[in-house]
Amino acid sequence: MSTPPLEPAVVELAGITHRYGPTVALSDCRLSIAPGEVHGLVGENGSGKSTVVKLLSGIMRPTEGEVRVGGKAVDLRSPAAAQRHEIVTVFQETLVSDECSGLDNVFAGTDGIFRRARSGRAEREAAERVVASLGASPAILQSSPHHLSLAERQVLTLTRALVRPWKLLILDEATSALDLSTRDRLFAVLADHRREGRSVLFVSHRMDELEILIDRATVQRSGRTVGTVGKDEATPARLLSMMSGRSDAGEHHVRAGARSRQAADVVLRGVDLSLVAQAPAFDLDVRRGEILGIGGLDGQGGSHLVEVLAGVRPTASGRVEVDRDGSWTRVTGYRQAFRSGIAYVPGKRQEEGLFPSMTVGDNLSMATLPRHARAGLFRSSSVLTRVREEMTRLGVVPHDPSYPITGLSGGNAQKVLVGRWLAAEPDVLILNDPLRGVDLGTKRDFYALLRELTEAGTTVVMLSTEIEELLTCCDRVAVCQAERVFDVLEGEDLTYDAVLAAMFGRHVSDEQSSDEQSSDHDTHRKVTL
Amino acid sequence: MTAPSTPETSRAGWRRSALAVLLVGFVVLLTACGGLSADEDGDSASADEYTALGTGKPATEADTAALEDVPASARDAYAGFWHSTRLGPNPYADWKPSKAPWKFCYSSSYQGNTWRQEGLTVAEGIVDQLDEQGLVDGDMIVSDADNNASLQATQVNTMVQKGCDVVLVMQPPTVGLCNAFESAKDAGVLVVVMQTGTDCTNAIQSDFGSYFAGQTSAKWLVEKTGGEGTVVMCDGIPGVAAAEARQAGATQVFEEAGLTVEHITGEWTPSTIKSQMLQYLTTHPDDVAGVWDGGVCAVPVTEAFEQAGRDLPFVTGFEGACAWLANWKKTDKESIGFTQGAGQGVVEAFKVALRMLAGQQPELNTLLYPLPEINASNFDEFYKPEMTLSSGCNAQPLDGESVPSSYYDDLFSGGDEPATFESRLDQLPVK
Amino acid sequence: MSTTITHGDPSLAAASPPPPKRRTARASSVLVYLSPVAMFVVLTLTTPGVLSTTGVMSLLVLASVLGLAAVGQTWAVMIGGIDLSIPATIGMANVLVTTLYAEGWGFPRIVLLVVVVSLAIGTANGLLSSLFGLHPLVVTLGMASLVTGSVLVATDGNTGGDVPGFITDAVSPVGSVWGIGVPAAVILWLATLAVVLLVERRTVFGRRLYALGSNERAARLALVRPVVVRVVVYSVGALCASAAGVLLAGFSGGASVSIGDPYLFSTITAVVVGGTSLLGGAGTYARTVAGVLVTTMFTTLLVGLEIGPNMQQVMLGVAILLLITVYGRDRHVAQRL
Amino acid sequence: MSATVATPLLQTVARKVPYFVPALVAVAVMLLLTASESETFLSGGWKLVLVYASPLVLLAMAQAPVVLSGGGGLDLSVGPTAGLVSVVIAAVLIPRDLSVAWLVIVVALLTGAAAGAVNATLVTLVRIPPIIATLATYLVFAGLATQVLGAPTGFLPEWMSWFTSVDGVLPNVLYVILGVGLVWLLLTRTAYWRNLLMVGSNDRAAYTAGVNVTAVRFLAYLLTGVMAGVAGLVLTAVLGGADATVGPTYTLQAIAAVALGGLSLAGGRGGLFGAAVGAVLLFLIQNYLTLTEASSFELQMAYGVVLIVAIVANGAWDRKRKAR
Repeated sequence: MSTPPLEPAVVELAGITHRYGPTVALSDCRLSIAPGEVHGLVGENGSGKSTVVKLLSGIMRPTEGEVRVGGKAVDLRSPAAAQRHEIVTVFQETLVSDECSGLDNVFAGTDGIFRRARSGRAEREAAERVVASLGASPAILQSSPHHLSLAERQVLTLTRALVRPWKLLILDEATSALDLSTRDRLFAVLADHRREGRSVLFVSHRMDELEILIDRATVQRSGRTVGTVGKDEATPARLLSMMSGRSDAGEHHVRAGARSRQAADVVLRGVDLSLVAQAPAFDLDVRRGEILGIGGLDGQGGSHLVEVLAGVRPTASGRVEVDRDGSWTRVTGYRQAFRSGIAYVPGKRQEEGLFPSMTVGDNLSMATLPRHARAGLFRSSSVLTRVREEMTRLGVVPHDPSYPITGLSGGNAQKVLVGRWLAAEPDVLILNDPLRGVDLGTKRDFYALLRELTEAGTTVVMLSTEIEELLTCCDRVAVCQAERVFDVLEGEDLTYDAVLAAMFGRHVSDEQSSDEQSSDHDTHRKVTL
Repeated sequence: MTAPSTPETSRAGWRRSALAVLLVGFVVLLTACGGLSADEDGDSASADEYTALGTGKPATEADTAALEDVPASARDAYAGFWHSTRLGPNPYADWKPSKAPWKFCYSSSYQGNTWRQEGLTVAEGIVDQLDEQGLVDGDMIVSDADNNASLQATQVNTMVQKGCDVVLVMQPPTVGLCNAFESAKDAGVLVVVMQTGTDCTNAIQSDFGSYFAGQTSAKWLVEKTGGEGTVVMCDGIPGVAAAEARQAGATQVFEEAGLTVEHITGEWTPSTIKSQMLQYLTTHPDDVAGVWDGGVCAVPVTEAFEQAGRDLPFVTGFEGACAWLANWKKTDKESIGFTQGAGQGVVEAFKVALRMLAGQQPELNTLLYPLPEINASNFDEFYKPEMTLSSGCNAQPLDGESVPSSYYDDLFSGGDEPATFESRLDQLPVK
Repeated sequence: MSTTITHGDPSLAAASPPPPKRRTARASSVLVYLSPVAMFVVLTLTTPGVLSTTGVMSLLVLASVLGLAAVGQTWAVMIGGIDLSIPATIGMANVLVTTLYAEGWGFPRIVLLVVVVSLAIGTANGLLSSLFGLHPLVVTLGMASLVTGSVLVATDGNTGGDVPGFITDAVSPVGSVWGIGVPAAVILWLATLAVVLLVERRTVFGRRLYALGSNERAARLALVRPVVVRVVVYSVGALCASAAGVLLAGFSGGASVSIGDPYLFSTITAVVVGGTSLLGGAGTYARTVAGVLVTTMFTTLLVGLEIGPNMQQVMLGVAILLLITVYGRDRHVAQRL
Repeated sequence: MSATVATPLLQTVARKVPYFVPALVAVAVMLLLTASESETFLSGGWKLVLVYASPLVLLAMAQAPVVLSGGGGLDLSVGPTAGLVSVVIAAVLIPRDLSVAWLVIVVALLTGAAAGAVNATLVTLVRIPPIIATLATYLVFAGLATQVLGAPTGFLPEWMSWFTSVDGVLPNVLYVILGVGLVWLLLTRTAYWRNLLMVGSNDRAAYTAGVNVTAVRFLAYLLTGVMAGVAGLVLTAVLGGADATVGPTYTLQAIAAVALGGLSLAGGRGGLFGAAVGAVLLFLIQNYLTLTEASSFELQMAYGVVLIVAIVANGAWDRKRKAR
């Protein structure tokens, strides 16, 4: 299926494998980028895209295999090294130093320790040219980034890449922080560069962008390279099916054991909710005993929504209310939410969840310890029994509370984290993408577990960026897009295509609506600037 | 467009240079350590009329010569002066004292303990008396530098600006204030340094004969121990001239007597002294013939011996603290010591200052005096029942002062009769 | 119900070995707890005199004072902070006890006052170091001079006074409690050790202490209140430091605001030698105790070998560097991306 | 954001105004107070004050680069380094009659650089947390200094008195301080300044941009060492001799001065000027309390209070500034 490039590749990944300890992030990855092409790199979350990017931008070195630039193997031991080989990268995270002017942020790293590569004027002119071509105001080069909008910050990092000499530009979800006009100007700029034989590796979730831009696309799935397809083949449907690994992506999809609940017995609700400043407001009901899936691409508001529901994040406007035996109590913060029976399982395990220096038992019992304590002194026996109970229920391996949490696989660590909150026996359990980068066995356990919980009357709200997951275990799915719930799907309408389409701001039903949406999508993007 | 020196190459570059600098650095550090052995060889740097400061070093010709010139009546007190001070002519030779009333100022390097407070109290008492005689202009300005040399220097300067005629400086650091003293002298202000030697030759120093005192107590210990066995010297703060001087005196005596000498570093701090002594005793099971006190040691050392369950050897005292007397009474073990309260020191400093204000010329820049001795014969006169093991006070000279005013007659010449005052040391609280 | 669950592939977890961090931790902890023994052997071999009841007891008395002073430093480090106000607190307690006792205050009253002041110091440290993420280094530094200054102002620098006899006995190596031939200071230390370890291992607070040091964001989400933990940590530290200060009064027979100064670096050293990483979240007071014993015997050894205080300092510095190279290295930037 | 609405004025001020201005204002106030206390202050008195403040000023400036370099950057060993330098001068060079100006200066700078290089290696290459690394070197340097120079000594070559002379229009030490400042100014004209700030405020951003983070930090510690060397030289001159026990007492003051000067201990914000201003402020406060004949006990209290208040204020000020 892959069409080999005619000229020798600008950059080539040959049989790259990369491991973090036990977990394999990338195995036998093959990717070759021809001069003057825009090469798409697509795949669901955790498919190894970001690993590829890190390898090419010199942040990591591969465990096996080699990176070739212009045909010869190179060692990209640092971002500086990558730039020496004229590979520049713009990341999704807008990496700027707030204490330096925009201009300094753009040119830092181009010069030696002391020697400046260019005069201040030369820098300003070069930078202003690029900034102007991206349609942003040159003022952003002078002011301190503290006060710039997300989009303006991203313009800085784009400029940083474009002012450097480059053969390959890597855009790692870089457009997700841009407003539409800037994005389009960027695409125009890239078009010119292509004519000069420069190439772009374009990593994006946004099908519309891919369609506009790419010549070829390489698809990654769970760490493996599925293949590379030419522009003609690279239709959304094709790519999606390659990403999901199913040929029937277009086909109507029904989930086993689906039950649509008529009972509008609402336990948690958001009223006139808007997640970030100026984002459109919406309402959302969570029904008692259901599993509500929250879908959407990274950075489209999904995680903001769950955080807001759990009281971890303040609402920009509107309110979240929980049903406390008949009366609506407003959720003001996560401590109060916890007292009202809402438990929140944070998303980023490492940053927000685990205590790396502590044991499995400690990690699991942290939130509920007081319940086993008299006068601050807990009865370790009763804590341990509870911990073991949860560990059995969740099937944590190894079944040893005194095991260091850092010794566990991602999946088991995640089980422990969930166990911490299950131990609190909440009415509503809110999970922030609990299954990201988790092995299949664990996933299966989870689906069953969640069912069990709902049987027992617990309500579950679960964020997932993997459509499969949402389909497999949710009663309803609210898809977030542009910082608001774009659509809530259930029953018949809850299909792979529907979810996928909604993620990209479309309704499967009518194609035209895509334009409407993208237009109001734009308006929203504009306001944030 | 990529420049010749990319970050990459420059990295290799800085690695190399970093290593180079590292090497050079270590070389320099090593030379520094080299100085360890080498700073013995003589200081030819000072060719002026003042002797060199030779802390912990043997006497030079210049030193012995200078000692010859000291009036015989005072020579004892000047023994081994080079350990703590520099001897030479009166730096204020062409200084014309102003007419009374005078403004007195008191610059202390630290006031945070009882000993220092006694000094200040006495000084204030004296100034009040002189005030009654109409010799004082305004209140005494007092400053305290909290052991910060440069701050004390500015404080001295401030006093000069505020029109002090006499600045009494309590235990300044050995170096660090000379510049301040110089500018004071230029401004016609008399600077008298009390209770410590100094490296500055532009101030008048009033101090007791540390070396001599060290010798005296050491001699007593040799006699008591019968000149054999091991004596432990409880040293003060390393590098502080006052401490080194008495230690030099004692060492000289012990070596002569052929005793084995071992050291602990007490740093004039009871808790340190006691832990050091305990650690010494635990590591040295064999008998100790005696302990020589370089300051503050007597009581904690005695406690250490008692608490380590060892029989108490002869332990000298030094500064004659009330606690030491109480300890002597309690253990009934004979000892020897001196009265060395800050008050006494201040009294002597005032005597010197007043003589110079009266136009008298000191023969030397440094005026040393012997300390009254406390021994078995006069113990009962010094001991008072109020004294306890934790008293902070000091024993005071029986006749109210370390030496009679006449002591200075040989050390000064010319001028008129100085103003007089009562030391009133006996009126200090005993607690 | 768990019967319905198909367990996650066990090979996965089994295949994943404990991470190196853990392994070194295990190895190091063995070393740490063996080192005092080894040190003692060395000490007895070089200076046989140590092998006597009083010999050991005097070592323990010295250790107990440092040990008490180091409680606060240990906990501060365990939550990723540091406490420079310990020496000042020691001086405060030391001076208050002696001066007030001389003024005829009853001992209980004095203790009450010291406790109150200590709590105030600890609370201030805790609150301030939670504010705008201020650096505990500067906060505690400021507190230190504030405390020392206040004490001097209050006493006019006349820091002398009386020491209650029983305190003097408490720190005497030949002292004994209830007929047991162990000085009260050592008993007090052991009691503190017991309580501190109990808190670390068996209390909700203890767990939260580790959680805060291990991962503040996660701790917040796990319902830990960082401010509360910090306040308690620094308060407990201040209390123990005060206890050390009181003992020092008996030990030195006198009083001085600066009596605590040596304990600034010696407490940090004890913590570091014990192998508690300054990165926070790990370690325990038990390790510090090992560190305290080692350093105490180390200095005793140097006194025995008549090595001067200067070279002692140098050797300590080098020792710290070697130990940290093993325990507490930072991550490279690339690992944080 | 609510802050923006509440006090837009204060915030705009906080944004516009350079970091060191609050400290500068405080200094101005202290100058007025001092002048009102001592009439001779403005007419020359200030020169001497500056001379005696200069070691602290230089050490605070020395502290700045490492603090700027971020990552918990801090050098506890600046004091002992300065002490070591003065000891090397007094105990190694002078006894050997190696007291030629250029040699002494070169050796002073080299010794400082060596000390700095040791810290740099420990922090950037071995990656020991700065506080511990420099605490250890604090002990080592201080120990070495006292070992090498037991008793204080006062013999100095004549030329060294140049540093303390106040006969000129300006006190000579000011030229030294300005000299260091000038060198730094030149440095800020090179790429290093931007590298340092990038690394200090966000080392991840700097690294991905291609800045050699390790090298930049290494140099920061080296610079600190060199400046500590200069401070050591001046310290020796101001003391009119060498005293191994004096140097270390400056360390904590220097850190306090840096905090007072408005530098963020988190790194990336500040500069040498602020550090110097902070040091001057610190010394003026002490000096003023002396003038008012407050006891050093009150001085210590005030010192503690000022320090805490200042850093809290800086913290709040900074938060305002950052608020979007």
